[in-house]
Amino acid sequence: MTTTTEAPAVATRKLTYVKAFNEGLAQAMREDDNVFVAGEDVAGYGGVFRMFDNLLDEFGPRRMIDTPISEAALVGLGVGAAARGLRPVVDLMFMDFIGVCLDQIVNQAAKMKYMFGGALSVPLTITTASGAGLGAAAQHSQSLEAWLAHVPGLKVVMPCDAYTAKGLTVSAIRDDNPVVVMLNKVLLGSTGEVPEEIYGIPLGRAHTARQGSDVTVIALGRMVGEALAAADELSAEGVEIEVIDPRTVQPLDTETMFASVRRTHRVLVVHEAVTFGGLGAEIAAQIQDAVFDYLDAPVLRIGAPFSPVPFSPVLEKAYVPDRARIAQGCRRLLERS
Amino acid sequence: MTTTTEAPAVATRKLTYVKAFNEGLAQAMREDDNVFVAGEDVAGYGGVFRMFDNLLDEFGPRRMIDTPISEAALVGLGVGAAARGLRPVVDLMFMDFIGVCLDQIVNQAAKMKYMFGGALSVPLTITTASGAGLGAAAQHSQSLEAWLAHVPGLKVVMPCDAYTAKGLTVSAIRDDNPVVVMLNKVLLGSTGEVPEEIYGIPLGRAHTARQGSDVTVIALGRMVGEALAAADELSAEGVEIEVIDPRTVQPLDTETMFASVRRTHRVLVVHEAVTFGGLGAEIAAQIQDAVFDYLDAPVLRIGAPFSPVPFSPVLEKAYVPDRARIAQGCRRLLERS
Amino acid sequence: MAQRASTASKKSAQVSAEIIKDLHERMVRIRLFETEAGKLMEAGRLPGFLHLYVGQEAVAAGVMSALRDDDQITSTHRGHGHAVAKGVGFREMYAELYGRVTGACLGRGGSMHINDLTRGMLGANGIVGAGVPIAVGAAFAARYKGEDSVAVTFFGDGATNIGAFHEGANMAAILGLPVVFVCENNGYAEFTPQSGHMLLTDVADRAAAYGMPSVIVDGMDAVAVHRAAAEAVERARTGAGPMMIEAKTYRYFDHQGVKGLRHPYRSDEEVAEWKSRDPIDLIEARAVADGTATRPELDDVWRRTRDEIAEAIAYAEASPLPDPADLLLNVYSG
Amino acid sequence: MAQRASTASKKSAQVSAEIIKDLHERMVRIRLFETEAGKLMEAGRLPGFLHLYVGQEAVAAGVMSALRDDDQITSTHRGHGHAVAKGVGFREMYAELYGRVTGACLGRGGSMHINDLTRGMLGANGIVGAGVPIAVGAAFAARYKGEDSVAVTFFGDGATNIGAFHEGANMAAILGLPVVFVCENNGYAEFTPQSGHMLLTDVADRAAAYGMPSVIVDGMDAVAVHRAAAEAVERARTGAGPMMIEAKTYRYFDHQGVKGLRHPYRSDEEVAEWKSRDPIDLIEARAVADGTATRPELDDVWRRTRDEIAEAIAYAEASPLPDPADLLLNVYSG
Ligand SMILES: Cc1ncc(C[n+]2csc(CCOP(=O)(O)OP(=O)(O)O)c2C)c(N)n1
Ligand SMILES: Cc1ncc(C[n+]2csc(CCOP(=O)(O)OP(=O)(O)O)c2C)c(N)n1
Ligand SMILES: [Mg+2]
Ligand SMILES: [Mg+2]
Repeated sequence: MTTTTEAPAVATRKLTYVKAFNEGLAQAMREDDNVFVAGEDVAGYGGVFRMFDNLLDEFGPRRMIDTPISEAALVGLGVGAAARGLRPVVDLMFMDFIGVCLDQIVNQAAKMKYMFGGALSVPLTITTASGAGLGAAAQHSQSLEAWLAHVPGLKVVMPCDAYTAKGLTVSAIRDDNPVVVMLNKVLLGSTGEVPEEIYGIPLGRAHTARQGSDVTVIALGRMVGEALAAADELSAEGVEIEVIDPRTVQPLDTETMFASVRRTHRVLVVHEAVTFGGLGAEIAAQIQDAVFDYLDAPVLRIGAPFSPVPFSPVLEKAYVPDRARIAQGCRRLLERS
Repeated sequence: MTTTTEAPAVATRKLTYVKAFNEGLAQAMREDDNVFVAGEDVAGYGGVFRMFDNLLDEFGPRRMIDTPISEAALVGLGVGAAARGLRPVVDLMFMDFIGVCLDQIVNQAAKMKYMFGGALSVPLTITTASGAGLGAAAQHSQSLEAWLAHVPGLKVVMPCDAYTAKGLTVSAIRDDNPVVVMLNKVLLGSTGEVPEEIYGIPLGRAHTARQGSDVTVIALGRMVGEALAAADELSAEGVEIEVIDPRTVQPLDTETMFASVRRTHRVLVVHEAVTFGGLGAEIAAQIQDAVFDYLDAPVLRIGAPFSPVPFSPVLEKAYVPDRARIAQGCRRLLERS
Repeated sequence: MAQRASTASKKSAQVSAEIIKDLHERMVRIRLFETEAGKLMEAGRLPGFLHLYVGQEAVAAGVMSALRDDDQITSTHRGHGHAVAKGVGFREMYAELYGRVTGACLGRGGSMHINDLTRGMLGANGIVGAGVPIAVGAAFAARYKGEDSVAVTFFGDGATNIGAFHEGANMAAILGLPVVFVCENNGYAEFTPQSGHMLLTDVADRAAAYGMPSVIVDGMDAVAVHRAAAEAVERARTGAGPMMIEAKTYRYFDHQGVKGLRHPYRSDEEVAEWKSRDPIDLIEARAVADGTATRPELDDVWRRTRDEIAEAIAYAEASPLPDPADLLLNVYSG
Repeated sequence: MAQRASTASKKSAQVSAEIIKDLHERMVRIRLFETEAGKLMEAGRLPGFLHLYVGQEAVAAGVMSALRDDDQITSTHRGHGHAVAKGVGFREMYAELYGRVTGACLGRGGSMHINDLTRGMLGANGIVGAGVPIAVGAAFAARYKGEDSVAVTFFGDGATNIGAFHEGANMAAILGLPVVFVCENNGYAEFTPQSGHMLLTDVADRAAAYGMPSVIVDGMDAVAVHRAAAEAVERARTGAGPMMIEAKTYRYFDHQGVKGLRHPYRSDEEVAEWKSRDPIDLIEARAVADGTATRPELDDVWRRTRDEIAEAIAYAEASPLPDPADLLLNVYSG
C-alpha cells in the first residue's frame, strides 16, 4: 500500500499543527484497522504534546496502547507487529530518546526486509518531537535527522506546517517502509489551512514553498517558516528568494533542488541540527556535484554551532538559526559574484 | 592531560595493526594507573579480535574487567568512572552495537561537561571494530562515524594502519574528552612499522600519506590503503595523486585538505560508510565552501551504495569501495576540464 | 525477598535528636525551594520544564542524611530535591533555573542538569534511567582508587522498566560495587499508574533478579528512610555490595509543573490521603511529641529557609545572563 | 518461584511415541545440519561467522514440537537449530550460508539472518536480545487480529543481561501477551561463564521481576523441554499471558565455529560430562528401551537426513551467486 491520495486543492479551515497531525492519524486509523498507536502516555493522557488527544475515546484500548518506559521494547513491538502485517504507529515523545532504542530502528526495522531477502515489509511509523526553542536543554531539544537519513531502509519526514503535518503523517502510515515522522515542538501550536478529508503528501517529493529567482533556500522542518519570513524581508529589498521544503529528507528529492539552482545559481541550506555532519552537508555535496557549473557561489550552509543545545533562552536563541541569519546568508551569497 | 608526545621518527620493527593497538594500550596503562579496560570478554579471553591479548596477565583483574552483555551499563560505567577521575577504556566489540548504548555516548558522555557548566571532564575512550569485508553481514559490518562526528563533545579517530592504530589510541586515552577509536576489522592482521616506545599522534591533525599534484584523495580508515594502491596504479599512468588521511574525523583538519585542493584543484573523498549522509558530504560541503574558486571539478564522493551491508562476498565486494573505484574516480575527475 | 516496610520502620524509633532535626531541615529546604520554584514558573519567570519534588522530601532527606560529602549520587529529571538535600546551594540552583551565568551549569543545563561536583552531586538527568549506570561507574572509581565512598542512584518506579536500570543493577551486582539503588516509587510514571506499567506491587522485588537484597520503606517517614539508607550505605561501604531501597512515596504536584488539570489520572481522594501523611508534618509532630524540638524552633527553620530562598532568588534575578559569544564554552576539554 | 527441573521432568514420562520420534528427527536434523556446516566452514567453503547449535538440540526440538506452523519465533545469532526445528528447508539454509541467491535471504543475510515467514521463523538476529521485543510485537499482532497463535523468543543466558530482554519481558507481562520466553542457558556468554555475568544460579528467577511464572527444565532432555513448552504455549494460547522456560543446556563447539583452542574457558571434563548426557543419545536410548523405535528405524532417520543434507549442499553449491547489479534489491518496499 504505497499509493498516496494527492492532497485536495482547497483547504477549508485552520487547524493547529498538532491537531492536523492528530486528524491525519485518526483518519488513517479509520481507513485501516491495522493501524494502532503505542507509546508512553499516548492513550489515557493523549500524549504529552496532545498529539493523541481523543484517540482513546474513539479507538479504545485495543488500538491505543500505553506502554511502560521501555523505548527499545516499544520500537521492537512495532517491528514485530509490522512484520506480522499490522501498521504500528509508535511514539518516541522526544527525538532525543532514540539513543535508547536506535538498535531496533536501525539494525532491526530498517534492515529487516533487506536482510530477510525481501520476505516481508516493515510498515512501521515512528512519531517523535524534535527541535529546540522551549528551553528544554541538551537532552530534549535535538534534531537528529542526519543520523536517520544515513540509514538505508528508513524514510524520514519533517513537516513544516499543519498541512504537511497531516499529509506526511498519513503517507507515512500508508507507506510500507519504516518512516520516522519528526514533528517540531515549537510548531505544535502554529495554525494553518488544512483540508478536512484524508490526504497523503507523496514521500520523496520536495515542495517549492515560494518561487524566486535570486537565491534558492532549502529549509528543513521549522526552518521553512523562517525562510519564508526571510523571503518577505528580502523581497522588500528587491531580492526574490525561492524556498524549497524537501518535506521528506530520506528519500531526498534533489531534482527539484537542482532545477531551482539552475535558475538561481545561488543556494543556501538551513536546518536546526548542528551544521557539521548535518543534512545540509549532503545537500551541498549533491548540489555542487550535480550543478557545479551553474553555481555562482559555494553552497552556503546554516545550522546550529557545534555544541549541545544550551538551556538559557538567550543562548538558545543565538543557537538556533532564524530568519535574520537566513536573510543575512542570502545577502552574503548575493554579494559574491 | 591533553599533551601528546610526538611520534619518534624512526620505526624499529613491524607489528600487526591489532598488536600495535594492544601495545599502545598497554603502554598507556603503564603510564597512568587511572587507565582501565572494561568490556565483554576483554580480560580472560583477550577480546574476540585479540585486541586485549595478555593484558590481564600484566594488569590483573583490577584493571581488566569482563562485563555482562550490557553495553548501556558498560558505557555508563565508563562515564561515571571518567566523571570521577579515571580514564576508562570501554570496548564495544562491533561498532554496530552502538545502537544499544548510544544514549550513554551521545546524551551522557558527550554532553556532560557542557551541560554541567564545565564542572568536569569525561576522559573516556571507547574502542570498537568497524567496517565490512569479513562476510559478517548487515549487523556486524557498519561504519557509523558520521553519526558520532555529528555529536558535539565527541572525538572520533579512524586508524588506517598499525602506526596510527597505536598512536591514535594513546592520544585518545590521554585526551580529556570522550574519544571513539574505530579500528577496522579487515586491517587487524595487516602489518606496518611501529616504534617501540609510547607515542601519541595529535588528534585533529590530518596526515598527507602521499604527495601528488593532480588530484587530492581524502580517504578514511581502511580506504587510505586503497587510495595509496590506486595512487601506484595511477602513477604508472602518469597521474600523481595526493592522499590525505584525516586520522581524526572529529575534530576534522580541513585546513590540510584546503591547502591540498588549492594545489590540485580536484578532490575525491572516499569512505566505507554509505555515501548519503556520510562524512564525505561534510568534507565536500566544506571544501566547496572554502576553496570554491580553486575547484576545476565538483568534489567527488565515493562510498557504499544506499543499502545495508550484504552478506554474500560477491555482493560485499561490489559494495565496499576499493582501489579500482578510487582510480576510476580520479580519472573521471581529470577528464572533467 | 524484600523486607517489608513494617520491618524497616520499626527501627525508626531509635535515631538521635540531631538526625531528626537534620532530616527536618533538609525537608523544609526542599519543600520551600520547590514551592517557590513552582510559583516562579507559574508566574512565567522560569523558562523550560520543572519536575517538582514536593511530597517526596522524606526520601531525599532520609538518604542524604546517611551520606558523606564524598559519597556520590546520580539523580533524575526530578532532581531538585536530591540536589538540595545533598547540599547544593540555593543561589546556584535558582540562578540555573533562571538561565543565569551564575547558575550551577552556568545557565547551560537548566533544571534537568543541576550538578555540584564538590557535593558529590553527579547531576540530574533528562533521560529516564541514564543515571543508574553512571552511579555504577562512580562506585567503580571509588573502589578502584581504594576510597570508601559509595554511590547512590535515585530513580522512579517507571524508570525500572528501562534497559539502563536493568543493566546497571546487574553490573553493580556482578562487580560487587558500593551502590545503593533508591527507587522513589511515587506510584506513577508521568500519568501512568504503576499498575499500568508493571505487574508487581513492590518494585523492590526486582532486586532479586540481580541477587541483590532489598528493603521497602515508608517514603513519607524520613526517619525510616534514613535508617534503611544508613544500613544500605554501611553494607556498601564495607564491601558487601549493592542493595535496593524502595521508598513508597507520592508527588503532590503534577508530573511537570504544579497543577495538572488536563487528565484526571489520579483522584482528589488519593492526593488528599497521601497529603494527610505529609512527611514534614509527620516529623514535626514527632519532634514536638518527643521533645526533640519545640514548635518555635521548627518555625524558625521555616523562617530562616524562607529568608535564604528570598535572598537566593534575588541573587538569581540580579545575575547576568550568559553571553552568546560564549556559546562554544565547555563543549570540549583542553 | 521457578518450578524446579525435577518437577517439570517428572511429567516427561507421558508423551506419545509420535512425539518421541518427532523430537528425535528434529534433533538429528539439527545435529547433522550443524556438523556439516562446521565442516564446510573449517574447509574454508563458507564465508562469515557460524555460531553452531550442536549440544542444544533438545531445546529447539522440544519447543518447536509444541508449536503450530502459524506460531512465530524469534531467534538469536545461534539460530540454525531453531530454523531447522521450525521446518525451514536445508536447501535454502545451506544456500544462504554459501551466499547464494537461492538462499533463505537471497544471499543477503547469511547465518545470522536466516528466516522463513511461511514457517513463522521471524529471523535469527545478530544483536543479542534484539529478537525479544520483536517476538512481543508478533504476539501483539496475533492477539490484535484475533488469532490464537503464540510467539516464542529464544535467547541465551548472557542475553538476559541486556536491556532489550528486560524491556521485552516486562512489556509482554504488562500487556498480557502470548509470548513464551525460552532461555537456553548453556552456561556461557561467549567465553564468560554464567557466574561471571550474573549472581543468580537460575536465570528463571528473573521472570519474577515481571510477575511472570517460570520453569526450569533439563535442556538435554527433549521430552522434558517439550512438555514444559507445551504447557507454556497452552497458557499463552488461552490468554494466560507470558511465561519463561529456562533450559539448562550446553554447546559442544566453540562460541563461533567448531573448535576453540585459544582460551581454555572451560575444562575438558566439563565438556565430556555434558556430552555424556547427549540429548540425541538420551532419546534414542529411551526410544529403544521403551519400544518406541528400533535401532534400525533410528539409523534410518540419520541416513535419510544425511542424504537430504548432501543433496542440499550440492544444491547450494550449484546455485548461482547474487548479481551485483541487484545490490539495491529489497532495501525498500514499493
Ligand atoms: C528514555 C526516556 N523515556 C521517556 C522520557 C520521558 N519521561 C520523563 S519523566 C518520565 C516518567 C518517569 O517516571 P518515574 O521513573 O516513575 O519518575 P517520576 O517522574 O515519577 O519521578 C518519562 C516517561 C525520558 N525522559 N527518557
Ligand atoms: C548487543 C550485542 N552485544 C554483544 C554482541 C556479541 N555477542 C554475540 S553472541 C554473544 C554471547 C551471547 O551469549 P548468550 O546470550 O548466552 O548466547 P550463546 O552464545 O551462549 O548462545 C555476544 C556477547 C552482540 N551480538 N550484540
Ligand atoms: Mg514515578
Ligand atoms: Mg549462553
